[in-house]
Amino acid sequence: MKLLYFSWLKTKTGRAEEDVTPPQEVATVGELLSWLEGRGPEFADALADRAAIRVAVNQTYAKPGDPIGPNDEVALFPPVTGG
Amino acid sequence: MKLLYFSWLKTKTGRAEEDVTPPQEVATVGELLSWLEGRGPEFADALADRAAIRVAVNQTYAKPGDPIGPNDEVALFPPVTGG
Amino acid sequence: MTVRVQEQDFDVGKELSELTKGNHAIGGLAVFVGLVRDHVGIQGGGGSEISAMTLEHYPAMTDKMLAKIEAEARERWPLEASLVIHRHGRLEPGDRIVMVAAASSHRQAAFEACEFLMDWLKTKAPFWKLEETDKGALWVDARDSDDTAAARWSKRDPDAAE
Amino acid sequence: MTVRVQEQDFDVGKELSELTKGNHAIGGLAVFVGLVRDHVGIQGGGGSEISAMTLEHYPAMTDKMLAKIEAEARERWPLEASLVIHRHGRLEPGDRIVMVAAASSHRQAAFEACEFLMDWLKTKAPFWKLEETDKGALWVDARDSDDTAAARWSKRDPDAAE
Repeated sequence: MKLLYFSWLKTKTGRAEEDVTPPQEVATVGELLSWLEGRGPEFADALADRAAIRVAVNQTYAKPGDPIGPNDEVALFPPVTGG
Repeated sequence: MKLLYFSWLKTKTGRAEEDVTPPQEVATVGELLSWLEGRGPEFADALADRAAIRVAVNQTYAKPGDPIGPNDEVALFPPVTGG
Repeated sequence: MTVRVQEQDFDVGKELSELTKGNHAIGGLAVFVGLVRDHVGIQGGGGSEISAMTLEHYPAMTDKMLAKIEAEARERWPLEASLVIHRHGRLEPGDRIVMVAAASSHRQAAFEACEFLMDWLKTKAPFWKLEETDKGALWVDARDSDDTAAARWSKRDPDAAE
Repeated sequence: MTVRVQEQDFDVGKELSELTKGNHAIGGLAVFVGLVRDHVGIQGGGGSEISAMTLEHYPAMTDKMLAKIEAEARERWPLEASLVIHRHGRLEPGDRIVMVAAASSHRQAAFEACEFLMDWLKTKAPFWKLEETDKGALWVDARDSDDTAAARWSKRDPDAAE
Protein backbone atom coordinates (compact mmCIF):
# COMPACT_ATOMS: atom_id res chain seq x y z
CA MET A 1 0.00 0.00 0.00
CA LYS A 2 1.30 3.42 -0.98
CA LEU A 3 0.91 6.23 1.56
CA LEU A 4 1.17 9.96 0.72
CA TYR A 5 1.42 12.79 3.25
CA PHE A 6 0.72 16.46 2.51
CA SER A 7 1.03 19.84 4.29
CA TRP A 8 1.75 19.57 8.02
CA LEU A 9 1.18 15.81 7.95
CA LYS A 10 4.29 15.63 5.80
CA THR A 11 6.20 17.93 8.16
CA LYS A 12 5.13 16.12 11.32
CA THR A 13 5.69 12.57 10.06
CA GLY A 14 8.88 13.57 8.30
CA ARG A 15 7.96 11.86 5.04
CA ALA A 16 6.16 12.64 1.76
CA GLU A 17 5.45 9.05 0.75
CA GLU A 18 6.23 5.47 1.69
CA ASP A 19 5.18 1.89 0.97
CA VAL A 20 3.70 0.05 3.94
CA THR A 21 2.31 -3.43 4.57
CA PRO A 22 -0.15 -3.25 7.47
CA PRO A 23 -1.32 -6.52 9.07
CA GLN A 24 -4.29 -8.20 7.42
CA GLU A 25 -6.80 -7.11 10.09
CA VAL A 26 -6.28 -3.46 9.02
CA ALA A 27 -9.14 -3.36 6.50
CA THR A 28 -10.59 0.18 6.72
CA VAL A 29 -9.40 3.78 6.64
CA GLY A 30 -10.08 4.17 10.39
CA GLU A 31 -8.14 1.02 11.19
CA LEU A 32 -5.23 2.22 9.06
CA LEU A 33 -5.06 5.52 11.00
CA SER A 34 -5.06 3.64 14.33
CA TRP A 35 -2.31 1.31 13.13
CA LEU A 36 -0.24 4.29 11.90
CA GLU A 37 -0.59 6.02 15.29
CA GLY A 38 1.14 3.06 16.93
CA ARG A 39 4.21 3.34 14.68
CA GLY A 40 5.91 6.02 16.80
CA PRO A 41 5.54 9.34 18.60
CA GLU A 42 5.72 11.43 15.39
CA PHE A 43 2.70 9.51 14.02
CA ALA A 44 0.82 9.70 17.32
CA ASP A 45 1.36 13.47 17.30
CA ALA A 46 0.44 13.95 13.63
CA LEU A 47 -2.74 11.88 13.88
CA ALA A 48 -3.88 12.96 17.37
CA ASP A 49 -6.65 15.25 16.11
CA ARG A 50 -8.67 12.98 13.84
CA ALA A 51 -11.13 15.78 12.98
CA ALA A 52 -8.23 17.60 11.30
CA ILE A 53 -7.29 14.66 9.04
CA ARG A 54 -8.70 14.04 5.57
CA VAL A 55 -8.07 10.77 3.76
CA ALA A 56 -8.27 9.98 0.06
CA VAL A 57 -8.19 6.41 -1.24
CA ASN A 58 -7.13 6.21 -4.88
CA GLN A 59 -7.57 10.00 -5.20
CA THR A 60 -11.15 10.01 -3.87
CA TYR A 61 -12.22 11.33 -0.44
CA ALA A 62 -12.88 8.42 1.91
CA LYS A 63 -14.69 7.92 5.23
CA PRO A 64 -13.31 6.02 8.28
CA GLY A 65 -15.39 2.94 7.42
CA ASP A 66 -14.30 2.71 3.78
CA PRO A 67 -12.26 -0.40 2.84
CA ILE A 68 -8.58 -0.33 1.87
CA GLY A 69 -6.42 -2.93 0.16
CA PRO A 70 -2.75 -3.63 -0.57
CA ASN A 71 -2.81 -1.99 -4.02
CA ASP A 72 -4.42 1.27 -2.91
CA GLU A 73 -2.86 4.73 -2.88
CA VAL A 74 -3.90 6.31 0.43
CA ALA A 75 -3.28 10.05 1.00
CA LEU A 76 -3.41 11.80 4.39
CA PHE A 77 -3.76 15.58 4.58
CA PRO A 78 -5.43 18.42 6.53
CA PRO A 79 -8.47 20.30 5.15
CA VAL A 80 -7.51 21.93 1.85
CA THR A 81 -6.67 25.65 1.54
CA GLY A 82 -6.26 26.34 -2.16
CA GLY A 83 -8.16 28.71 -4.42
CA MET B 1 -38.21 73.13 -20.28
CA LYS B 2 -35.96 70.77 -22.19
CA LEU B 3 -37.39 67.39 -23.23
CA LEU B 4 -35.30 64.38 -24.28
CA TYR B 5 -36.64 61.22 -25.94
CA PHE B 6 -34.83 57.89 -26.12
CA SER B 7 -35.26 54.47 -27.77
CA TRP B 8 -38.72 53.92 -29.30
CA LEU B 9 -40.04 57.12 -27.71
CA LYS B 10 -37.65 58.95 -30.01
CA THR B 11 -38.77 56.87 -33.01
CA LYS B 12 -42.49 57.25 -32.30
CA THR B 13 -42.44 60.99 -31.52
CA GLY B 14 -39.99 61.66 -34.33
CA ARG B 15 -37.68 63.78 -32.20
CA ALA B 16 -34.62 63.36 -29.93
CA GLU B 17 -35.03 66.63 -28.02
CA GLU B 18 -37.01 69.86 -27.99
CA ASP B 19 -37.70 72.92 -25.85
CA VAL B 20 -41.30 73.23 -24.69
CA THR B 21 -43.29 75.73 -22.59
CA PRO B 22 -46.27 73.88 -21.08
CA PRO B 23 -49.06 75.97 -19.48
CA GLN B 24 -48.52 76.92 -15.84
CA GLU B 25 -50.99 74.33 -14.48
CA VAL B 26 -48.67 71.55 -15.71
CA ALA B 27 -46.72 71.18 -12.47
CA THR B 28 -45.92 67.45 -12.15
CA VAL B 29 -44.44 64.64 -14.22
CA GLY B 30 -47.89 63.04 -14.61
CA GLU B 31 -49.45 66.31 -15.77
CA LEU B 32 -46.64 66.81 -18.27
CA LEU B 33 -47.28 63.36 -19.79
CA SER B 34 -51.01 64.12 -20.09
CA TRP B 35 -50.29 67.47 -21.71
CA LEU B 36 -47.84 65.87 -24.16
CA GLU B 37 -50.43 63.24 -25.14
CA GLY B 38 -52.70 66.03 -26.37
CA ARG B 39 -50.08 67.46 -28.74
CA GLY B 40 -50.89 65.06 -31.59
CA PRO B 41 -51.46 61.43 -32.59
CA GLU B 42 -47.76 60.54 -32.55
CA PHE B 43 -47.57 61.59 -28.88
CA ALA B 44 -50.86 59.88 -28.01
CA ASP B 45 -49.48 56.68 -29.53
CA ALA B 46 -46.04 56.94 -27.90
CA LEU B 47 -47.45 57.65 -24.44
CA ALA B 48 -50.49 55.33 -24.54
CA ASP B 49 -48.93 52.67 -22.28
CA ARG B 50 -47.89 54.64 -19.21
CA ALA B 51 -46.49 51.53 -17.50
CA ALA B 52 -43.89 51.36 -20.29
CA ILE B 53 -42.67 54.95 -19.79
CA ARG B 54 -39.85 55.98 -17.46
CA VAL B 55 -39.19 59.65 -16.69
CA ALA B 56 -36.04 61.31 -15.37
CA VAL B 57 -36.05 64.92 -14.14
CA ASN B 58 -32.59 66.45 -14.18
CA GLN B 59 -31.05 63.00 -14.73
CA THR B 60 -32.80 61.42 -11.74
CA TYR B 61 -35.69 58.90 -11.95
CA ALA B 62 -38.99 60.65 -11.12
CA LYS B 63 -42.49 59.53 -10.11
CA PRO B 64 -45.78 60.84 -11.61
CA GLY B 65 -46.34 63.15 -8.63
CA ASP B 66 -42.87 64.74 -8.69
CA PRO B 67 -42.76 68.48 -9.49
CA ILE B 68 -41.32 69.95 -12.69
CA GLY B 69 -40.28 73.51 -13.55
CA PRO B 70 -39.32 75.58 -16.60
CA ASN B 71 -35.58 75.08 -16.14
CA ASP B 72 -35.72 71.29 -15.80
CA GLU B 73 -34.35 68.70 -18.21
CA VAL B 74 -37.01 66.00 -18.52
CA ALA B 75 -36.17 62.71 -20.27
CA LEU B 76 -38.75 60.14 -21.44
CA PHE B 77 -37.71 56.57 -22.22
CA PRO B 78 -38.78 52.91 -21.95
CA PRO B 79 -37.30 50.57 -19.31
CA VAL B 80 -33.56 50.36 -19.83
CA THR B 81 -31.88 47.39 -21.54
CA GLY B 82 -28.14 47.94 -21.20
CA GLY B 83 -25.48 45.82 -19.51
CA MET C 1 -14.32 53.43 -8.68
CA THR C 2 -13.40 53.98 -12.30
CA VAL C 3 -16.29 54.34 -14.72
CA ARG C 4 -16.07 54.78 -18.46
CA VAL C 5 -18.71 54.94 -21.19
CA GLN C 6 -17.00 54.67 -24.54
CA GLU C 7 -17.45 53.64 -28.16
CA GLN C 8 -14.16 51.77 -28.53
CA ASP C 9 -13.38 48.25 -27.30
CA PHE C 10 -11.40 47.56 -24.12
CA ASP C 11 -8.67 45.08 -23.16
CA VAL C 12 -9.94 43.02 -20.21
CA GLY C 13 -6.52 41.77 -19.09
CA LYS C 14 -4.95 45.22 -19.23
CA GLU C 15 -7.85 46.82 -17.33
CA LEU C 16 -7.63 44.21 -14.58
CA SER C 17 -3.86 44.53 -14.24
CA GLU C 18 -4.15 48.29 -13.87
CA LEU C 19 -7.02 47.94 -11.41
CA THR C 20 -5.12 45.71 -8.97
CA LYS C 21 -1.56 46.93 -9.55
CA GLY C 22 0.34 47.64 -6.35
CA ASN C 23 -2.62 46.91 -4.05
CA HIS C 24 -1.60 43.82 -2.08
CA ALA C 25 -4.66 43.95 0.15
CA ILE C 26 -6.67 42.47 -2.75
CA GLY C 27 -7.31 38.75 -2.37
CA GLY C 28 -10.14 38.34 -4.87
CA LEU C 29 -11.24 39.98 -8.08
CA ALA C 30 -14.70 39.19 -9.51
CA VAL C 31 -15.30 40.20 -13.10
CA PHE C 32 -18.20 40.10 -15.53
CA VAL C 33 -17.90 40.63 -19.27
CA GLY C 34 -21.05 40.96 -21.39
CA LEU C 35 -20.88 39.98 -25.07
CA VAL C 36 -23.22 40.45 -28.03
CA ARG C 37 -25.01 37.20 -28.86
CA ASP C 38 -26.01 36.23 -32.40
CA HIS C 39 -29.38 34.89 -31.31
CA VAL C 40 -32.04 36.18 -28.95
CA GLY C 41 -34.58 33.99 -27.19
CA ILE C 42 -38.17 35.08 -26.78
CA GLN C 43 -40.21 34.22 -23.69
CA GLY C 44 -42.34 31.21 -24.58
CA GLY C 45 -40.01 29.92 -27.30
CA GLY C 46 -38.82 31.02 -30.71
CA GLY C 47 -36.24 33.72 -31.33
CA SER C 48 -34.34 35.70 -33.93
CA GLU C 49 -30.91 35.88 -35.44
CA ILE C 50 -29.05 39.09 -34.61
CA SER C 51 -26.62 40.57 -37.12
CA ALA C 52 -25.71 43.63 -35.02
CA MET C 53 -26.97 45.91 -32.27
CA THR C 54 -26.75 49.61 -31.56
CA LEU C 55 -26.55 50.88 -27.99
CA GLU C 56 -28.11 54.27 -27.38
CA HIS C 57 -27.50 56.03 -24.06
CA TYR C 58 -28.14 59.19 -22.02
CA PRO C 59 -24.66 60.32 -20.96
CA ALA C 60 -25.55 63.07 -18.46
CA MET C 61 -27.80 60.70 -16.50
CA THR C 62 -25.26 57.87 -16.52
CA ASP C 63 -22.61 60.17 -15.07
CA LYS C 64 -24.94 61.38 -12.34
CA MET C 65 -26.14 57.91 -11.37
CA LEU C 66 -22.70 56.36 -11.22
CA ALA C 67 -21.71 58.57 -8.29
CA LYS C 68 -24.68 57.20 -6.32
CA ILE C 69 -24.10 53.58 -7.15
CA GLU C 70 -20.44 53.87 -6.28
CA ALA C 71 -21.28 55.22 -2.84
CA GLU C 72 -23.82 52.46 -2.30
CA ALA C 73 -21.48 49.64 -3.35
CA ARG C 74 -18.70 50.97 -1.12
CA GLU C 75 -21.08 51.29 1.81
CA ARG C 76 -22.23 47.68 1.43
CA TRP C 77 -18.91 45.94 0.76
CA PRO C 78 -15.27 46.55 1.76
CA LEU C 79 -14.02 47.11 -1.79
CA GLU C 80 -10.39 47.80 -2.61
CA ALA C 81 -11.11 48.75 -6.23
CA SER C 82 -13.89 48.62 -8.80
CA LEU C 83 -14.39 49.31 -12.48
CA VAL C 84 -17.31 49.71 -14.86
CA ILE C 85 -16.86 50.08 -18.63
CA HIS C 86 -19.93 50.25 -20.88
CA ARG C 87 -19.77 50.67 -24.63
CA HIS C 88 -22.24 52.51 -26.85
CA GLY C 89 -22.69 52.62 -30.63
CA ARG C 90 -22.89 49.74 -33.10
CA LEU C 91 -21.65 46.29 -32.04
CA GLU C 92 -21.58 42.88 -33.73
CA PRO C 93 -21.97 39.34 -32.31
CA GLY C 94 -18.99 38.39 -30.17
CA ASP C 95 -18.15 42.04 -29.40
CA ARG C 96 -17.71 43.08 -25.77
CA ILE C 97 -20.53 45.35 -24.47
CA VAL C 98 -19.75 45.81 -20.82
CA MET C 99 -17.19 44.94 -18.17
CA VAL C 100 -17.62 45.16 -14.40
CA ALA C 101 -14.91 44.30 -11.88
CA ALA C 102 -14.86 44.41 -8.07
CA ALA C 103 -11.82 43.71 -5.90
CA SER C 104 -11.82 42.97 -2.18
CA SER C 105 -9.74 41.15 0.40
CA HIS C 106 -12.18 38.20 0.26
CA ARG C 107 -14.01 36.62 -2.62
CA GLN C 108 -17.58 36.81 -1.35
CA ALA C 109 -17.55 40.63 -1.19
CA ALA C 110 -16.01 40.78 -4.66
CA PHE C 111 -18.64 38.45 -6.16
CA GLU C 112 -21.56 40.22 -4.49
CA ALA C 113 -20.41 43.71 -5.46
CA CYS C 114 -19.84 42.60 -9.04
CA GLU C 115 -23.35 41.11 -9.28
CA PHE C 116 -24.85 44.18 -7.62
CA LEU C 117 -23.18 46.51 -10.14
CA MET C 118 -24.35 44.34 -13.06
CA ASP C 119 -27.92 44.18 -11.75
CA TRP C 120 -27.88 47.94 -11.39
CA LEU C 121 -26.55 48.43 -14.93
CA LYS C 122 -29.25 46.12 -16.31
CA THR C 123 -32.18 47.79 -14.56
CA LYS C 124 -31.23 51.43 -13.93
CA ALA C 125 -28.43 52.67 -16.17
CA PRO C 126 -29.88 54.59 -19.16
CA PHE C 127 -28.85 52.38 -22.10
CA TRP C 128 -31.13 50.92 -24.78
CA LYS C 129 -30.37 48.18 -27.28
CA LEU C 130 -31.64 48.25 -30.86
CA GLU C 131 -31.12 44.82 -32.43
CA GLU C 132 -30.79 44.26 -36.17
CA THR C 133 -32.56 40.91 -36.59
CA ASP C 134 -33.83 38.82 -39.48
CA LYS C 135 -37.24 40.32 -38.64
CA GLY C 136 -35.98 43.92 -38.87
CA ALA C 137 -34.56 46.40 -36.34
CA LEU C 138 -36.19 45.91 -32.94
CA TRP C 139 -35.78 47.73 -29.63
CA VAL C 140 -35.05 45.12 -26.96
CA ASP C 141 -37.72 44.70 -24.27
CA ALA C 142 -36.66 44.87 -20.63
CA ARG C 143 -36.61 41.46 -18.93
CA ASP C 144 -38.64 40.83 -15.79
CA SER C 145 -35.85 38.58 -14.52
CA ASP C 146 -33.50 41.58 -14.44
CA ASP C 147 -35.87 43.46 -12.15
CA THR C 148 -36.16 40.39 -9.96
CA ALA C 149 -32.38 40.12 -9.77
CA ALA C 150 -32.02 43.81 -8.87
CA ALA C 151 -34.80 43.66 -6.26
CA ARG C 152 -32.88 41.18 -4.09
CA TRP C 153 -30.43 43.90 -3.04
CA SER C 154 -32.91 46.14 -1.30
CA LYS C 155 -36.49 46.94 -0.47
CA ARG C 156 -35.79 50.65 -0.20
CA ASP C 157 -34.30 51.66 -3.52
CA PRO C 158 -33.40 55.33 -4.10
CA ASP C 159 -33.46 54.91 -7.89
CA ALA C 160 -36.65 52.89 -8.28
CA ALA C 161 -38.56 54.07 -11.32
CA GLU C 162 -41.98 53.73 -9.68
CA MET D 1 -14.00 22.70 -19.58
CA THR D 2 -10.32 23.50 -19.71
CA VAL D 3 -8.36 22.87 -16.52
CA ARG D 4 -4.69 23.58 -15.93
CA VAL D 5 -2.51 23.28 -12.85
CA GLN D 6 0.76 25.04 -13.53
CA GLU D 7 3.72 26.80 -11.93
CA GLN D 8 3.90 29.74 -14.36
CA ASP D 9 1.67 32.83 -14.40
CA PHE D 10 -1.24 33.24 -16.85
CA ASP D 11 -2.57 36.14 -18.94
CA VAL D 12 -6.21 36.71 -17.92
CA GLY D 13 -7.18 38.72 -21.02
CA LYS D 14 -5.64 36.19 -23.39
CA GLU D 15 -7.28 33.24 -21.61
CA LEU D 16 -10.71 34.90 -21.78
CA SER D 17 -10.36 35.81 -25.45
CA GLU D 18 -9.46 32.23 -26.32
CA LEU D 19 -12.29 30.86 -24.17
CA THR D 20 -15.03 32.85 -25.91
CA LYS D 21 -13.54 33.13 -29.40
CA GLY D 22 -16.01 32.29 -32.16
CA ASN D 23 -18.82 31.26 -29.80
CA HIS D 24 -21.56 33.84 -30.37
CA ALA D 25 -24.03 32.06 -28.12
CA ILE D 26 -22.12 33.48 -25.12
CA GLY D 27 -23.84 36.51 -23.59
CA GLY D 28 -22.08 36.60 -20.22
CA LEU D 29 -18.71 35.65 -18.87
CA ALA D 30 -18.14 35.56 -15.09
CA VAL D 31 -14.55 35.44 -13.92
CA PHE D 32 -12.75 35.21 -10.61
CA VAL D 33 -9.05 35.87 -10.10
CA GLY D 34 -7.44 35.10 -6.75
CA LEU D 35 -4.33 37.05 -5.72
CA VAL D 36 -1.75 36.65 -2.94
CA ARG D 37 -2.36 39.20 -0.17
CA ASP D 38 0.45 40.71 1.89
CA HIS D 39 -1.50 40.43 5.14
CA VAL D 40 -3.63 37.71 6.67
CA GLY D 41 -6.37 38.27 9.23
CA ILE D 42 -6.88 35.88 12.12
CA GLN D 43 -10.30 35.05 13.54
CA GLY D 44 -10.80 37.22 16.61
CA GLY D 45 -8.43 39.99 15.49
CA GLY D 46 -4.72 40.39 14.89
CA GLY D 47 -2.87 39.09 11.85
CA SER D 48 0.49 38.73 10.17
CA GLU D 49 2.45 40.18 7.28
CA ILE D 50 3.03 37.71 4.46
CA SER D 51 6.21 37.90 2.41
CA ALA D 52 5.44 34.87 0.21
CA MET D 53 3.50 31.63 0.06
CA THR D 54 4.13 28.17 -1.34
CA LEU D 55 1.29 26.12 -2.77
CA GLU D 56 1.63 22.37 -2.42
CA HIS D 57 -0.76 20.07 -4.28
CA TYR D 58 -1.68 16.45 -5.06
CA PRO D 59 -1.75 16.32 -8.85
CA ALA D 60 -3.28 12.88 -9.41
CA MET D 61 -6.23 13.68 -7.15
CA THR D 62 -6.80 17.10 -8.72
CA ASP D 63 -6.99 15.53 -12.17
CA LYS D 64 -9.44 12.89 -11.01
CA MET D 65 -11.70 15.37 -9.18
CA LEU D 66 -11.85 17.88 -12.01
CA ALA D 67 -13.67 15.42 -14.24
CA LYS D 68 -16.40 15.09 -11.60
CA ILE D 69 -16.79 18.79 -10.92
CA GLU D 70 -16.95 19.53 -14.63
CA ALA D 71 -19.80 17.07 -15.08
CA GLU D 72 -21.61 18.53 -12.08
CA ALA D 73 -21.27 22.16 -13.21
CA ARG D 74 -22.49 21.31 -16.70
CA GLU D 75 -25.43 19.38 -15.32
CA ARG D 76 -26.50 22.35 -13.15
CA TRP D 77 -25.99 25.23 -15.60
CA PRO D 78 -26.16 25.62 -19.38
CA LEU D 79 -22.50 26.52 -19.82
CA GLU D 80 -20.97 27.38 -23.19
CA ALA D 81 -17.39 27.29 -21.88
CA SER D 82 -15.45 27.17 -18.63
CA LEU D 83 -11.90 27.40 -17.45
CA VAL D 84 -9.96 26.71 -14.25
CA ILE D 85 -6.27 27.57 -13.85
CA HIS D 86 -4.57 26.99 -10.49
CA ARG D 87 -0.93 27.70 -9.83
CA HIS D 88 1.43 25.84 -7.50
CA GLY D 89 4.90 26.63 -6.18
CA ARG D 90 6.18 29.83 -4.58
CA LEU D 91 4.18 33.06 -5.02
CA GLU D 92 4.59 36.61 -3.73
CA PRO D 93 2.01 39.27 -2.73
CA GLY D 94 0.14 40.55 -5.77
CA ASP D 95 0.78 37.34 -7.75
CA ARG D 96 -2.16 35.54 -9.35
CA ILE D 97 -2.99 32.18 -7.68
CA VAL D 98 -6.12 31.02 -9.44
CA MET D 99 -8.50 31.94 -12.23
CA VAL D 100 -11.99 30.57 -12.82
CA ALA D 101 -14.24 31.57 -15.73
CA ALA D 102 -17.72 30.42 -16.76
CA ALA D 103 -19.53 31.50 -19.91
CA SER D 104 -23.24 31.13 -20.62
CA SER D 105 -25.94 32.78 -22.69
CA HIS D 106 -27.17 34.62 -19.58
CA ARG D 107 -25.29 36.21 -16.73
CA GLN D 108 -26.93 34.44 -13.78
CA ALA D 109 -25.79 30.99 -14.91
CA ALA D 110 -22.29 32.35 -15.52
CA PHE D 111 -22.07 33.95 -12.05
CA GLU D 112 -23.45 30.90 -10.25
CA ALA D 113 -21.20 28.43 -12.04
CA CYS D 114 -18.15 30.63 -11.37
CA GLU D 115 -18.95 30.83 -7.65
CA PHE D 116 -19.67 27.10 -7.52
CA LEU D 117 -16.29 26.27 -9.09
CA MET D 118 -14.49 28.63 -6.68
CA ASP D 119 -16.28 27.18 -3.65
CA TRP D 120 -15.33 23.73 -4.82
CA LEU D 121 -11.68 24.70 -5.31
CA LYS D 122 -11.57 26.24 -1.83
CA THR D 123 -13.07 23.25 0.00
CA LYS D 124 -12.28 20.13 -2.03
CA ALA D 125 -9.38 20.60 -4.43
CA PRO D 126 -6.15 19.20 -2.89
CA PHE D 127 -4.02 22.35 -2.50
CA TRP D 128 -2.35 23.61 0.68
CA LYS D 129 -0.86 27.04 1.35
CA LEU D 130 2.31 27.54 3.40
CA GLU D 131 2.66 31.23 4.25
CA GLU D 132 6.00 32.88 5.04
CA THR D 133 4.98 35.39 7.71
CA ASP D 134 6.77 37.64 10.19
CA LYS D 135 6.01 34.88 12.72
CA GLY D 136 7.63 32.14 10.60
CA ALA D 137 6.33 29.71 7.96
CA LEU D 138 2.78 28.63 8.78
CA TRP D 139 0.38 26.22 7.08
CA VAL D 140 -2.88 28.08 6.47
CA ASP D 141 -5.92 26.82 8.39
CA ALA D 142 -9.09 26.03 6.46
CA ARG D 143 -11.81 28.65 6.93
CA ASP D 144 -15.25 27.63 8.22
CA SER D 145 -16.78 30.27 5.94
CA ASP D 146 -15.50 28.35 2.91
CA ASP D 147 -17.32 25.20 4.03
CA THR D 148 -20.46 27.26 4.60
CA ALA D 149 -20.16 28.74 1.12
CA ALA D 150 -19.68 25.31 -0.45
CA ALA D 151 -22.57 23.77 1.52
CA ARG D 152 -25.14 26.06 -0.11
CA TRP D 153 -24.81 24.19 -3.41
CA SER D 154 -26.05 20.83 -2.18
CA LYS D 155 -27.03 18.59 0.68
CA ARG D 156 -25.97 15.48 -1.16
CA ASP D 157 -22.31 16.00 -1.97
CA PRO D 158 -20.39 13.18 -3.68
CA ASP D 159 -17.03 14.60 -2.55
CA ALA D 160 -17.84 15.38 1.07
CA ALA D 161 -14.88 14.56 3.31
CA GLU D 162 -17.00 13.19 6.15
